Amino acid sequence: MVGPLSNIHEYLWLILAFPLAGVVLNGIIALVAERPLLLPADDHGHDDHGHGGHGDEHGAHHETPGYRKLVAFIAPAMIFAAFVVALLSVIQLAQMPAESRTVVQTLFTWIQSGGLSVSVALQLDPLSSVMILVVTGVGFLIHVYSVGYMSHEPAFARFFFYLNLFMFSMLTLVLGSSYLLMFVGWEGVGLCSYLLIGFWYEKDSASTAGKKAFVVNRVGDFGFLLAMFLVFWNFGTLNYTDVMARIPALQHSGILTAGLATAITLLMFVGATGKSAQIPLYIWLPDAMEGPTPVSALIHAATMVTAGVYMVARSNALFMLAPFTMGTVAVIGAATAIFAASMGICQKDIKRVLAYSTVSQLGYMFLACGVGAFTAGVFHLMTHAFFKALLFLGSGSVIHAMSGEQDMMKMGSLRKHTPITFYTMFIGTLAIAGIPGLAGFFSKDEILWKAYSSSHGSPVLWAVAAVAAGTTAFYMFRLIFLTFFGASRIDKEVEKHVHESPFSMTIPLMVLAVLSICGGWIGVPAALGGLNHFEKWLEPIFEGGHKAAAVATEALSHGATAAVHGAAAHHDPMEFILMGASVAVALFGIAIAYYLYMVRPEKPAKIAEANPNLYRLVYNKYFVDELYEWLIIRRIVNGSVWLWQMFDVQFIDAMVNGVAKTVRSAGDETRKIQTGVVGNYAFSILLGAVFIVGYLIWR
Amino acid sequence: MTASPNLMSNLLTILIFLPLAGAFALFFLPKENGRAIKHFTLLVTLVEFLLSIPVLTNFDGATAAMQFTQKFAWIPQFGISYNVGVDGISLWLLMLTTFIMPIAVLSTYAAIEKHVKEFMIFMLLLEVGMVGVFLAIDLFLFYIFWELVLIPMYFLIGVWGGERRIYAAVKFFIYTFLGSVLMLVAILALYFYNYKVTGVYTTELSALYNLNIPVKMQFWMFLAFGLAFAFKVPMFPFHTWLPDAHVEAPTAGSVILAAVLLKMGTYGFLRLAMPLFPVATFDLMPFVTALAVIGIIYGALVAMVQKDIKKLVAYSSVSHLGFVMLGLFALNIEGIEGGILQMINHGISTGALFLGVGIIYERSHTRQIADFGGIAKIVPLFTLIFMIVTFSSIGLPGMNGFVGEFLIMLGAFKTSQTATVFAASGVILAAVYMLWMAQRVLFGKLTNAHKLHLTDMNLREIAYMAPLVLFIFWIGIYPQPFLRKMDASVNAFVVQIHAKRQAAIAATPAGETLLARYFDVRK
Amino acid sequence: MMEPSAYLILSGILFAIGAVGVVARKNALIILMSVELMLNGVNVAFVAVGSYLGDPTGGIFAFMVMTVAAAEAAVGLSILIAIYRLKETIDITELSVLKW
Amino acid sequence: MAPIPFDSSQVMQGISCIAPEAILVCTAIAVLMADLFMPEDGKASLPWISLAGVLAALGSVYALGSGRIVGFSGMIASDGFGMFFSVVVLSACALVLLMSTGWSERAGTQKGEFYSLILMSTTGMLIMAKGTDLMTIFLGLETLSIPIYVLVGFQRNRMTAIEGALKYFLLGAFGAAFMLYGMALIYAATGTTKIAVLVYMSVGGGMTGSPLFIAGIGLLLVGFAFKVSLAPFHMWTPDAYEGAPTLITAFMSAAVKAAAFAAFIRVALLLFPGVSAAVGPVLWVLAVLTMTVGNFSALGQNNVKRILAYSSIAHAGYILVGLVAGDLLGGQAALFYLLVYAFMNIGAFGVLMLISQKEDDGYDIHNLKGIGFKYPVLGALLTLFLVSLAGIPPTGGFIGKFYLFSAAVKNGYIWLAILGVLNSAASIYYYLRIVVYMYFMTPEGEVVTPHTPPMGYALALCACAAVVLVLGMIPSAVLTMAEQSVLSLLM
Repeated sequence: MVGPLSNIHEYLWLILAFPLAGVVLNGIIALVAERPLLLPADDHGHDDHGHGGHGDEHGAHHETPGYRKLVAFIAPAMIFAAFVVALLSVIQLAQMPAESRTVVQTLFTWIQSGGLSVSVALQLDPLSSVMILVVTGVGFLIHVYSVGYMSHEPAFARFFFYLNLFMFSMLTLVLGSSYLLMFVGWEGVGLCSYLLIGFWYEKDSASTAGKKAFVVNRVGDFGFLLAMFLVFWNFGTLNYTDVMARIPALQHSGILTAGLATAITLLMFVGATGKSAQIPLYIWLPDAMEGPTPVSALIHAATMVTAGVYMVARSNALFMLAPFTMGTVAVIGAATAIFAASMGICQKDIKRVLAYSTVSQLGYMFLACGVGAFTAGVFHLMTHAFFKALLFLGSGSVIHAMSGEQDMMKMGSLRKHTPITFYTMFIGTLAIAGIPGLAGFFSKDEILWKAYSSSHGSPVLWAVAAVAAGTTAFYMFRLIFLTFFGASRIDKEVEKHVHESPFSMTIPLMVLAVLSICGGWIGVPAALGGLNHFEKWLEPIFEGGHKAAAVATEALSHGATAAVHGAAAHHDPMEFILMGASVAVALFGIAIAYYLYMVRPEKPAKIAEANPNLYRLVYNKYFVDELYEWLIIRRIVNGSVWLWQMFDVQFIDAMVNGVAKTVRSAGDETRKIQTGVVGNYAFSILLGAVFIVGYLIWR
Repeated sequence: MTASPNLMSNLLTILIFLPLAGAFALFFLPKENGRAIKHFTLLVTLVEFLLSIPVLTNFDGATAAMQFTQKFAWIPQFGISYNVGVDGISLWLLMLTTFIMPIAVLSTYAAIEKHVKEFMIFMLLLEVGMVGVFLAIDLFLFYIFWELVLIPMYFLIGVWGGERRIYAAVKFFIYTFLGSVLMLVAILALYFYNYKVTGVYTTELSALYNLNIPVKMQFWMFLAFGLAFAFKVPMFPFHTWLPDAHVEAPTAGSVILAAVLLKMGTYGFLRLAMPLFPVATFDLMPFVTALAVIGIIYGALVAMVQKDIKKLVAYSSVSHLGFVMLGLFALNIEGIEGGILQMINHGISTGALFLGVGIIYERSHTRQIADFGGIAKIVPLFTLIFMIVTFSSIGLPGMNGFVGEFLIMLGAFKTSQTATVFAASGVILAAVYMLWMAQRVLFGKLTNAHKLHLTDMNLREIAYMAPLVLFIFWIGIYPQPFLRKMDASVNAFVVQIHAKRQAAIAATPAGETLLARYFDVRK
Repeated sequence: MMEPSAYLILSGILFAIGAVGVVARKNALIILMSVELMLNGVNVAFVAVGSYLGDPTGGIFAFMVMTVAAAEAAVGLSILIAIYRLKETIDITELSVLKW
Repeated sequence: MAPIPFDSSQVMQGISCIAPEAILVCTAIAVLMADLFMPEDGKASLPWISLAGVLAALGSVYALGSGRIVGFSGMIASDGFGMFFSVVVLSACALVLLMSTGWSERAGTQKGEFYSLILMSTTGMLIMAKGTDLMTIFLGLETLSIPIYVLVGFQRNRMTAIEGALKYFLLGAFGAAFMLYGMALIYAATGTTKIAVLVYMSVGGGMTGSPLFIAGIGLLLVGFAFKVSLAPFHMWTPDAYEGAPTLITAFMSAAVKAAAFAAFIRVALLLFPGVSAAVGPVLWVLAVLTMTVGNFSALGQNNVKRILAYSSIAHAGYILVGLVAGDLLGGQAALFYLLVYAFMNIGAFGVLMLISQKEDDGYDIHNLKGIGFKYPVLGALLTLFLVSLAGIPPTGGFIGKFYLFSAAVKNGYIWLAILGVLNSAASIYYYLRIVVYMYFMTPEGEVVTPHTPPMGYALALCACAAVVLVLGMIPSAVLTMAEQSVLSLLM
């Protein structure tokens, strides 16, 4: 499209510019063409004068209006263009020598004040290149899908306006060359998430979920902000390259201690828990399913929620210096993985199952990062983007077929009606369950192995992760069985309309299915005879961290050179054993699912009846939302009312008004001295005179 | 800009007195023709804005010196002169004032029906005072303008306000007047101290800056000045006049109150209290910072539980102004530039919020959050703009609020990490109260449609919201022009105040505590 | 020449009696007379000191005071008459419409 | 026995020294005569005749200039100080006369003796302001007071007027007796009543050992305090002010107060330094007490006239702050303030006179409802005067207060200044309250229809407004004048 460009990296900005153009164009269309049509019939079009006439409902005809076609073209096209530029850029990056694979394009100075100078600059390096490819690639597919999925939506242009805005923000997040820019994208995707979750704003649950997502994310951002302040005042910069470059010197001078690194990274991780829905801030993600399904696929599965992982990977050099943080990250990751997986077991809403699954998978990624296997984390991020997007889109297709029904208890036997959806989703399920050969297997297995073998890892972490993997396999197959197999529990009325989705929806499904199969092949571990291109590609990024950690260790235990790469170098037979074990666990999970939902479909209800309390606990997500509500939100709101009433109204204002009243009533009392009787006046004068003269003489 | 040098040297004076001339001319317009009066006032404020643009374009950001200065002896017996000038600190506040005025006037077109002429006269008089405060570089002149602002605002609230307008107006007036008279005493004390030291009677700020005031005296003077400014800002716990005044004031009044009047307080700190009494500034910094942080959190918490939109926005102002104070008292470049920028940002965002509230209030005659709900359906354009403003107020990156808040917290973090940690939690709360309000007003089911009589924004409303939205993004995306103009002044300010403090430390006996320094406490 | 102390004491006593009269009495006419008594006390002091010092000022001042007192009495009595005409009393406790 | 020397130039000097007073007395007699012979419909010209006399007197004041001319063996002197107060008093008188053109007919004061009494009282004020001997001051005081007693009760069919007159009269005589006794004691202690000699004797604390002298000073102070209405000697003020015809209230609050202060300042600046250790605290307490009592009492008042009466008490307290400071700056501040005060207070009363329909109830604050917008010029004027009284820029009242408090601060009376400004903050409440009624409230029934002022009246109001504004914005010239005046006194 752009011809033989000598240096595509000068055009990096286009990756942002295309989605931005989409934002502007769709925004204008939404505002100019679409807005008047959406107004309630009785007063649209005449907003300037306040009273439209009656009748005259010219917005009611059913042909696709021209502007919708335009939007349907612009939005995906822009993302595709960005994808192409991204792809070309990455190709050129790959052609450069490994150690110089960092390209920074500075656009303009953004904020400069005192010692702070932050430019709007884009940084393309192996890590961000993975991210932009995933974001634009999966993003494009989801855009295409959305065109079909949202075809009945009145606010069509507005939807794509938000969606493009999301792409822009997400790309800013991953392409920005400094923490501040990452934060910009970070908050930007938060905004889009808010807007898209609350897209159907007339639904109270939707707008509440949107708000919840934003606010919970803000709690995380609080940590991110403080982390940035610490970074700035210690490193004097917020640029990644500068921060990384200054680590050795600062380590040397004793400024960058383990304590400082722990503080910075822990705060960053607080941010990550918010954005990537980890314990304790995961609560927003299941609710986020109120948004349209493509949004769930794009934002709440494939891209945005992985930003936390990206951030940790980006800051690996700092994390490596903070063993405590690493431990925390790993434990939180593992705990989230198992905890969320367990919550996925009982959910009836198809999207909620996937949401908990996402939380759980994100936990894996953090587990990987926490044990120092950043490559594995990023690898799983990528494969997860493929198969989770696929699963979500598939569920969207199911919902589409079911005319909006999301309850799996009212599905069943859909396999016959929606074959493409079924097969693609089945592939996705196999991938997430960790069936060998598919993308999920490689990445998940890598994580499991590192959780066991890494110097930060432990068998406990492995065990937890493995159980979670089994659980995952169980609930995913439960989903498949409930949805596509067995007897139909579909509402009769709905059943008449069940149909396979249009091509605009199924083609992305198929592409993603292919990716879910092959996506993992670029990272086949050496143990399985693979070349692990993926790890080599990312090596320059994570080198710094290992080096820094080495220096830190050296500082601690004088001269003990820790062979950091050592672990990965030789093939441990253990790796194969564990691999087999995890596959076995997955198969075990599938088997249980098969038994419970195919062989003895009446059994699950009985189990639930037998353990009512346990069931209620799990079904209600351990009452965590209620706990937060009761423990924090109620307290804060009631406390605020109390503060306001007690302090503002009853204390300060009472004091202010009290002083005013006192002064005034004192005045009224003073006036009362003025009795109106001359004798009293004269007495006052006499008294005054006596006092004055008396004072003067007997002073 | 090719303006004659003569115009340039008189420019600030023209800026101060043009609205006065406008008010005077208004006096002779027939009161029946409200439209013409509104047009005329709009014209005056627009011309004022246009005239302020050369100040901006010809302003030299490379020097900390006062520019466009003009000085006449005024009361020579007292060494008082009419002395005006603009530097990097006051430049943007001047611009904010001239910028917000036409917008405020435009917002009154439908809202103000009675006593239009008087309303506009007071608006213009208000502008005289506000512009004067920011341009005065003579202490006495500053005080004159400072007080001058009170009366028009008092009338705006008292005559055109809501139900409890009289209470609010009187509270506003007496609250702020009480603060400023104490400042007057301190001004006098400073004035005579200067005379005692230098033998010259003068109220010129540049001369007073050079004084080395004994620390004990600095302490009390800082308290007196600071109290006046803290009332105005308003800092916790002196904020209770603000919600009342905001709720009762007419939209234009609220806009100006929030956008400009409150800034007079923070500006006062920056222009007077801090450079005049640097040692006290440093010594009292922990207290001011603590109050600022309490203000941030308290304002946010209380805003969260308000039922009246305007009151909510008013309390959010308490919170935002807490940020500004936090930035200023970081006493480093990042914090102070952030503080100044945040003054502008708050002016724009909160001004726009009040305008937004005004727009729906004009139609529905209610401000109760509970009366609304789901109006996004019928007023999509309003919703869009209101959401932009809301997010600007929340401090979303890419919009103006973020740049200010970030710099403030960055600066404050250097000075006090604890304070910043608490302040940062205000960022969370901001999202809570603003989004909760937005949700309850804009989103959800449209329940009350026929009672609200809402229609979407008209052209006039778009016309005055659009510039605000423009600046929301401009400052958010490219704040460089704004920051660069203040660099030299803020730099000089920081250098000077630190130097004075160093000198004071050098002169302090070792181990002297604050108590021993300011109160006669032995051991 | 005699020491003026005794006269001064006398004048003080006269003045004090007058002052107490003003404060204590309710009849406006008697109050007026008490004031005259005070003025006469003053006159005693002036005349005594003047004659002790051989200085005419004291005497002259006393004359002035007498003149003024006469004028005051004239005005005062006419006010009293006007009051009496309206209200038929000159009891000051009843003349207290204006207060507070 | 040597022949009594007759120096005609001395006599001429004496006469020229009292030229303004002489002109006023002649005018007063002329007015009385004119009233006697003039047909009833020609009575409208009486104020103009009086005014001509006042203007002529003003002219002669200018002709005399600020040079020091001593007359009658040092009994009276025309100096810069006297000139300043002559201007203040005569201006106030002129304003009152101008306002009487639109007022007398409906108030029933369209009589020769009314104007004549005003002129005579003014004469007394001039004498008081220029007196350099305790005797002259006393004479001036009485010449001033006796016509005022009559004027207060001029509307003798109105109970409040006559009651006010009685109270003022009885207490006035009572207060004068204290002052006189003080003079007698000073005379007893020093053997003189000449201020210049007294200064000579008391300077540097020479007389602090004499209890007679100290007691005398104390009683003198009581006398002045009564006349300028300092608490606790102020109690007559609200009643007399409320009862008096409003025009006379305005006259009293401006001119009488100025004249009394003139003598007070002269005595205070010259005599008090010698006994400052003793008198200083007394003045301090009086100032604070007066400000506070005046302001607090006004807060809950509903009668506007009475509000202004209490306000007038409070203002006496502010002016006393200048005397507490007791130096050149304090003196000139007091002078400046009296000048401004005369104009703003007469202006305020002038507007109120137009609005109120009758005495007593006519001044209820509720009558002001809705005036502001219905009658914008009147509203604006009253607001301006109130703002000035409250001491808010850009009015003369602000400059005056600034000046006064700066004198206090300069001399180290920080707490006095703080109490003063706090008081002025409290006073805002009742001044604003009037504004609240005018602008913020809508009347239950019709808005009161104010009288239309004739030209002269309008002119007077405009003059007041102009002076208040000009003194607020370019006070420099008048400040210099005040400074020169006090300097001429201290030289």
